[in-house]
Amino acid sequence: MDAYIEPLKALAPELLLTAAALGALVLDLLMRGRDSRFVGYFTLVSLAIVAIILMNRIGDEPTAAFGMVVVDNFGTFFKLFTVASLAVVTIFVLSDRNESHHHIGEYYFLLLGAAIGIFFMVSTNHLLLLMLGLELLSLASYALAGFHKGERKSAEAAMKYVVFGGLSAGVMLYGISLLYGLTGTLDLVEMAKSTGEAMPAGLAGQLTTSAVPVALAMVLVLAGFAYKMSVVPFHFWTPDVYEGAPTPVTTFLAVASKAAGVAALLRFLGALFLGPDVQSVVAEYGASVGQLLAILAAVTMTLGNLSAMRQTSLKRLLAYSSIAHAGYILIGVATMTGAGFEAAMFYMAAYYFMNLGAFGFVLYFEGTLGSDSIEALKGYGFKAPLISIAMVTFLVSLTGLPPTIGFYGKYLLFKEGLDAGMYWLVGVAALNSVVSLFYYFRIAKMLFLKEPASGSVPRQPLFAGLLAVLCVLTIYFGLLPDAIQEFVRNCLLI
Amino acid sequence: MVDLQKPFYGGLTLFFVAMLGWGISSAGAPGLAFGFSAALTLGGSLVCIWERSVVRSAFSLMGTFVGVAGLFILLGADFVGMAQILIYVGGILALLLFGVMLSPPDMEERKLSRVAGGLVLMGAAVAWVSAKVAATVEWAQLPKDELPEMTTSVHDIGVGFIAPDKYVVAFELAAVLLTVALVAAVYIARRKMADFEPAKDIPSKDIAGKEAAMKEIA
Amino acid sequence: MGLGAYIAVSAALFALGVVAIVVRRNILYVLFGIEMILNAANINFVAFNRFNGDGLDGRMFAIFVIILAAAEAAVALAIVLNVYHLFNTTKPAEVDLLRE
Amino acid sequence: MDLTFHPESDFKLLLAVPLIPLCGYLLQIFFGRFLPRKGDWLLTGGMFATMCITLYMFAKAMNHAYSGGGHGGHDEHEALIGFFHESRHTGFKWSWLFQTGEAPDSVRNLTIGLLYDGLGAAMLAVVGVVSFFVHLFSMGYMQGDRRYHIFFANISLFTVAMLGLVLSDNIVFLFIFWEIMGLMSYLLIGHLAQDPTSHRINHAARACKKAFLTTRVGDVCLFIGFMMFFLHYETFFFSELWAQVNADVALNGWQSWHTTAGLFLFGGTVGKSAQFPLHIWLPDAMEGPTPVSAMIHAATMVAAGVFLLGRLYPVLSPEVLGVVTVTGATTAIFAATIGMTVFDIKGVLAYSTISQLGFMVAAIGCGGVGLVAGLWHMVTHAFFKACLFLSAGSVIHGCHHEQDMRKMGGLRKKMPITFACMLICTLAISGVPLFSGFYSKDKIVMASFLSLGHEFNGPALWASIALPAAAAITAFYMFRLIFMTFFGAPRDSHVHEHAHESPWPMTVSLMGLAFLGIFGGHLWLNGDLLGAHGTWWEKLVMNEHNLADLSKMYGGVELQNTYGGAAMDPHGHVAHSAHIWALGVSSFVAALGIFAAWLIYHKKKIDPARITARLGGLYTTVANKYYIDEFVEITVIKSSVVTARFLRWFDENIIDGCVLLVGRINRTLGFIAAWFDKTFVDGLVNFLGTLSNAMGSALRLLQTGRIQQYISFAVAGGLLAAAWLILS
Amino acid sequence: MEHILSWITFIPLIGMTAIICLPKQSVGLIKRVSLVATGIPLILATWLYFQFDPQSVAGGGFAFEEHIPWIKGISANYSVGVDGISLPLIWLTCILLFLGVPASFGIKKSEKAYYALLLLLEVGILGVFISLDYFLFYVFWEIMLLPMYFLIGIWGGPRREYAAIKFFLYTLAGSVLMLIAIISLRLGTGTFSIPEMVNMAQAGLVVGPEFIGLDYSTWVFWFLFVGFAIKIPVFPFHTWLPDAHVQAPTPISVILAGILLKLGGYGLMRGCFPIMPVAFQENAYALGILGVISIVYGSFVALGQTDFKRMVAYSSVSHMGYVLLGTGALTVWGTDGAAMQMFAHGTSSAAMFMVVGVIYDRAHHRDLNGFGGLCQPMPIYWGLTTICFFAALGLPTMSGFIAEALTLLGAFQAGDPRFQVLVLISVIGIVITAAFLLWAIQRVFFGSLNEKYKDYPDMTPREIFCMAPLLFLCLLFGVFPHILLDVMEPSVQHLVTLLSVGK
Repeated sequence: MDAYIEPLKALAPELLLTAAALGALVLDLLMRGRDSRFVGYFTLVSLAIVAIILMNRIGDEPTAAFGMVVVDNFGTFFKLFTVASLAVVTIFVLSDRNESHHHIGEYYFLLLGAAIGIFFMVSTNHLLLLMLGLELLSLASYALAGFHKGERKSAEAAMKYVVFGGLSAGVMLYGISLLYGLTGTLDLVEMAKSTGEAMPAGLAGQLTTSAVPVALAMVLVLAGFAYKMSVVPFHFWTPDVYEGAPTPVTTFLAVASKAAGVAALLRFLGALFLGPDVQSVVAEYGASVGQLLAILAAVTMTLGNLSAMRQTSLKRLLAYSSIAHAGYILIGVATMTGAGFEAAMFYMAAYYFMNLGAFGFVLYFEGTLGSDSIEALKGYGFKAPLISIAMVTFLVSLTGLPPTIGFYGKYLLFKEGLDAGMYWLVGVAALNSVVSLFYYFRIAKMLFLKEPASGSVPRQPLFAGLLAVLCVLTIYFGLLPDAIQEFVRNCLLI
Repeated sequence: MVDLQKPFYGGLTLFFVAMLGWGISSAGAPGLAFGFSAALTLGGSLVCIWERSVVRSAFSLMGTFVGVAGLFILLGADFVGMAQILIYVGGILALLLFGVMLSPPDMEERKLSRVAGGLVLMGAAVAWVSAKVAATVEWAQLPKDELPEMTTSVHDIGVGFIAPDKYVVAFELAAVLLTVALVAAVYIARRKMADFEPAKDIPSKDIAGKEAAMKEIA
Repeated sequence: MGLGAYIAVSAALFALGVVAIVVRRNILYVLFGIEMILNAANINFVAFNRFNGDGLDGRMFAIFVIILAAAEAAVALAIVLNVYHLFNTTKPAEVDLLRE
Repeated sequence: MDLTFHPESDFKLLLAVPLIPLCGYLLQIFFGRFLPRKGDWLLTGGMFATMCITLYMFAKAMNHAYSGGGHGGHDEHEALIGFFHESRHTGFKWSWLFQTGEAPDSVRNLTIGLLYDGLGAAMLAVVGVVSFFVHLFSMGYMQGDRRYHIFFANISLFTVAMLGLVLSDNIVFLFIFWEIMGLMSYLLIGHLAQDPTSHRINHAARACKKAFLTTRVGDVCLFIGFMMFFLHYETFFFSELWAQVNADVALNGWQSWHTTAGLFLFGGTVGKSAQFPLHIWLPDAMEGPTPVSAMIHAATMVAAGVFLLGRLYPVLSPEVLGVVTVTGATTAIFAATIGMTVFDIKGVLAYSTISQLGFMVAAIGCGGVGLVAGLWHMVTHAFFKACLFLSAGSVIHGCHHEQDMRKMGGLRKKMPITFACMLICTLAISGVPLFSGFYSKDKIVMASFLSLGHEFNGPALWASIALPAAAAITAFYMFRLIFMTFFGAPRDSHVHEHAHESPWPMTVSLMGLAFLGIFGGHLWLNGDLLGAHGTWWEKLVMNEHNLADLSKMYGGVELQNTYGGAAMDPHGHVAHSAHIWALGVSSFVAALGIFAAWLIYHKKKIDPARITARLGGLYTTVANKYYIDEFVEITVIKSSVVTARFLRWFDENIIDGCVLLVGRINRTLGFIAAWFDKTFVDGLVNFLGTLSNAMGSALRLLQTGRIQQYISFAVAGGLLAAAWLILS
Repeated sequence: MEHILSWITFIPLIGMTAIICLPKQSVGLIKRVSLVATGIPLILATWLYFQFDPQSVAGGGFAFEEHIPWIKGISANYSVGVDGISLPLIWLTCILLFLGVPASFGIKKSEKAYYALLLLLEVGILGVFISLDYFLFYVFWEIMLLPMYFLIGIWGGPRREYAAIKFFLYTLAGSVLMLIAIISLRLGTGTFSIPEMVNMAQAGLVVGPEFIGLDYSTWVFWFLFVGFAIKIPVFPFHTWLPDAHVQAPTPISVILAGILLKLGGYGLMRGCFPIMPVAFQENAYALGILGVISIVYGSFVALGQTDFKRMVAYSSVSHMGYVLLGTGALTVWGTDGAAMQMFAHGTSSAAMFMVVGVIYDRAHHRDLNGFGGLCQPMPIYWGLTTICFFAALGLPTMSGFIAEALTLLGAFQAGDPRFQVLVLISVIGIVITAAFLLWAIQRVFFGSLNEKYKDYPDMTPREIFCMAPLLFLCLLFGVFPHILLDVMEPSVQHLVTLLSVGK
């Protein structure tokens, strides 16, 4: 039985999460009607334990478990990322004034379930497990998006998400099947290794004869990742779902789910094209995939920013902003270099702080004013100065201005983009930064430049404190990004 | 409007016959079986797309699933084929039909131009890609003579599911996935008044009213 | 029959799935289309597995896909039911509160 | 009294010359209003001290000239000039731009030094004397002014600048003081623009601006001019500049850039000395209080332009001098004609000033003896014109700020001292022999004849015609002024009845200046009535550098005879005949002018209205100052303003609107015009609005809210991506 | 006094923190804290100014240097130091910010936030001037954007939002270009240290790839140039300036005109020209042309204005053109003039905006044609305004004259004789500048008094206190220019040597 028990240690976090998910469900049943908050605290504690386990793992040599699971620092990074965002999302749920707290057990259960999906997604080189993890994440997300099942917007969001997600999953599966047919394996490392001399033909062999079928498979698979990351043209669901879903879920989708997409993409591309013994023809092909990604990046950020400009709903605006940020992240991916991936990962980390903060602000403000329209923000800065200042910091960071972590992230992306010779792409990104200023600062303008309407804002000191902490971290890591960068570098072993 | 029902089914029959003929002519009896399954698969889908009635579409989709199952069996994957029939035909389709029952029949939602346009466009795209691919593609396949015998693999599959170095994790993950799906589906589908906004707050399709109500509350 | 025939069928099914999703104006057809695509992928998996000779990978994958499809169908249907309940329609085109 | 020079110690005295009024100014501006009598005694007293020093120093200069004296050759002249012009190395020296490191020794540094040569000595004395009298006069004239203390402060600072200008040993400092004078002129002309009781408050406001701007045009020319010289010779010091130009010219001859640069330098004179066509500011400058007109716009500041020509004479090429002559002569005749038509008492004097400045400039353009004559006229003119202005001021003061001559008349009895002084100075300006103006003017006419006589040339011909004519007209309109103001029956009984003689500070000043108006000219003569051979004034103002290239203008012939050099007029025939002709012509024209005035305005034999009517359009043209103001208004001011308005429009619309081109491209796509105007006007931000509208509309088409359309787009996009990857 | 530069820079930050901690109601205390937090840096900067030995940096190098490793991941360091070009500007910054505090006493809206942002702004500005590391430079550069945005946007005039976002957008557009250039410099040289980059540039080692068909040095040069030129602002990047100025509250206009514009010029001298000397030489004439266009164009547009503040704003465009002209000439005099112009304009334009502020506080409009005869009720105001305007129009004995004269002389001497033509054109600007300033004086102060304005009080002691020191500095450096020039000269000379590499 050791063959089963021993590798389970490697899966401890996943197991713990599963237990926590079920625990939340059961706990809610037990506590029903009494204190729904307790489930939240339970979730937080579980997440903390998982986080501690994961922390202890950093720096370990990569190990494999059960043939498919790979426990490495790259995965650990994104697991930590997921846990950390989930913790914040949990606090959001706890502080969400729009949440009726009925069925809160299911809420946490689905969130934790999605996290399990992410955990598997980011710690495997096997396409099956990747697919399963992705689907688990998706299924949980669909339900979460529609969690306020009595609200039409929420229901509509869930419907759109599930339709789009189902199609994307199908398309991706079809792509995976083609890849399988072309290389005879489902393991990415195997796929990259296969030389083409022996049977099955292998990636290198396929590319030597014709790149067309590979291209087809590649596009179909990438479409799946692109959908998770909301990259144009697979982004259409994003604004509608973000707007319709409960705000903590939106946060989860915008941060953790997107990060999972990035992680899977990085894993996929890294294993296929940047592995240690990749054939030169494959590496060359990787560069042209990079070109495709660069085009997608440019289109994505441009479209995201331009669309964001006219939004009246803050959530929708942030949805487009998150599309634009997917474009920025793709710069790092498109370089197809280790350093580029590092930059993308760093940007993810930056994105964590600023987007959690921004969505937290949305939640706060939605909860106090009952609307997420930008117009309603008028003069809010004078009523709730602390979180408004924090929000401005997040906006500054989203725009990519010093001294925030968003700037440093963008700096790294630009640098790697330039280093890889993608001048036009960096140029487009730079222009986009300027454009993005326009709508980000429309929010700042509403907050501080408009006269406040009368009335006061109820206080949520703890929640505001959380936002303040995020704000401080945004600046702190903006000025001293070394810690995170070191961390990212250690986690990315390409 | 011209009734295209007859020409469509006529064409479909021709397609069926052609597939069978092609099967027989290229590989004899197994070919016939293949031709039948393939024709069932594609024909089912075509009818599904074509038919106005959701119920009919759903049932024709069953043809597709059965055809696919037949293909699986032809490929020696009888377990998969069985699973296909059980799960799809028994489970998924039942679910879908459950949904179909709930939705009122709407005969006007199909537009011929859209169907034809979609078919033509997708057909063109597939044709183009096929033309690109067919000439050059080299699937990872063994030479004909080296192909292993088709064996029943239920045991192998069972071992594959639980062997520590094979699919055990995926298997467990699938279990989690199903649990999550179950909980999700149940949660969403379960109706309880407490979860819904009071009816008066949502005059049907009147968002403005709803927003006004929200403003009032605020 | 050779591998090519199966792949041709799979490709055609894939295309039909996409067409089903795009051209019909009922949410259920979208779900039908998705199932078609998943089935197309499955044909590929099994066929490739058959013709590349060793291992179970393709077939196992196919089984998991079937499971996935089931789970997805369940969740999707639940959501569709919910939408139907709230909007009194199954036409996605009429469910467009969330838009520009 | 020790009248020998000690450069090492005397520079302190010279430094005190501008510093005394400067200290006075500082005290006055901060504490003036708290002092008894608002501090006028402080500044006047200071000026008295200054005047004493300048006179003492002038005495030293005279002594120096005399002791170097007699007719002589080259050697004495070396001793005569530039007592301190080597001050960069001896005496007073102060590094201005840089003081530490290596920079102070580089050519880029500027040091402050004093240049005190003959010309400077004379000018300094003139400025000192006139300034003192004007201060004194102002104590009476400005009594009761709202901003009395400020007026004194300003006029005092002006004096500082003028004194500084005279003492500057390099052109940059000359320029600096030159500009400060411009500022003070601005403030003083605008003095009444700040007085709510003045009925010409708006005129004064316009006039001061006009004065400053017009002269500033000349100033920048001057700046460019000396920049060009610096570019070639890398020095701003007059002494070095003279020497280097002379050496350069001796070696390479005059080059075209010398002419260009010289013309730019002359531009400074044109502006400051109100030469045609930049003279337009001076008549308007009469909006300033009369003492200001007397000092700044008659005696000192406008003379600074002439002084500048004197300073820079060695660097001016023959072509430049030709232009100088023509400009000067034109100005002289042109302003004189206008002077005949003006009825404002100060206006007559203003045009007369312009005209007289034209005489000086034209004379300097003739070169050689003309230079001597022009500078001499500058000195004599300073005295008599200051006196004339002050007298006019006295009249105006006596008539309660009535300036129109047509309302005066018969004031002779009421204001005898004023009348006497004014008459003396009018005789002087008219060039009546034995009065100071005669000597200088005679020499100017002589210089032009001399120049023409040697060899026929255009500028000299024009000068020879225009200058005597102008002299005649001068005599005419000056006596017209006298007759209209002091003789005849009172035309306006109200004015006449209230007219009174001015208080003592004013009359004392008048008398002092009138005295100089008579004898100022004699003082320079050195007993040689005709001044045929090297008067000491010549020695005073002519230094080796001025003498270095005598052949560049024919006026140099005269001096050539004196000082040797190439023989252009070996026997002195030309010079002799020029002397005789000049004497005759100038006496004659003066008499002619006075006679005509007497005939028309005193005896009333001819009705001026009839002449006016007969002249018709010509008269109108002249009376309207040849429409120069209107011309400038249209060509320069209007066009500037129109340009400015256009550029403003351009800036707000085009530049701002087109920072990003796409905004315009959108425009052509055709949206509603009004909406687009807004886009166009508001530029960038609205451009983004436009862009987001345009793009947003396009993107809106995508984000329909309909999931199936999303999928269609996604499929299409996916196909595109696949196609790209396949095809690439 | 170790770390004196850091102290100068970060004391305002301490002040800001203190203000944030104070309650909103204790306005008096907030003001006092602001005074102290700007006053101490001023004292230190003054001490520093007179402590600084210009000869110590004669051959390059910097004084009061500090080097602390900062972000190891990209080897960016906290390196700061001053030379003769930055030190006067630091001093100027401290002076203007210190005067900006009492000038802001009239502001009655959210004082706490206002003074906190003001102090943050000072940190950003000072940081830019002391940075020797390009990354640090950029961080400070951007830090100052945000406070400025809010200072204009919250406390500005009626169209403040438009102005604020316009300011922000323009500047950000410039800074992203700059960022791209900085990154490619980092990639090309492997360092962020500006002195090292300069040294490498001397050896011709700053090389990199082409972009949009331009060779490396050219495109990097232009990217940097545009980034800084927007700040200067140079025609045609200037249109943010009038709007920002007009809408900004008086003390902010003062700081904007007085210092922020200098950052552009300073950036060019520190971070653009010496790093790309060859591209600089190739494009020097183009820079000169831009400078002259700014001079002439700015003055003409100013002449066409009827809004007092807009006029002053355009005069800034005109005056800052000299910086470009002088530097482009590549002569020591010209560069001296440019450096001096930055200081001179910093004092004179700041004073001019205070002039506008004084009258705006009373009349609540700025229409030049709506005034008249104001010298009667407000003689002190008229006197100070006159000094100020004459300082601006380059009257001798004012620092502006020295700067402009040196610039023009330097440009006239330039090795490229085409510069002489530029100088000849630029003097049109001088005349027009005089014209619009005098015209403004005439319209505002002279003529008959509008009855409405009869009872206007003259300048208050506080207003005089804010303006008089600036005018005093104008005069001081106009009469004793060596106080400033001696400090600048060795560094300027070194800069010119750097720029003339290969010539």
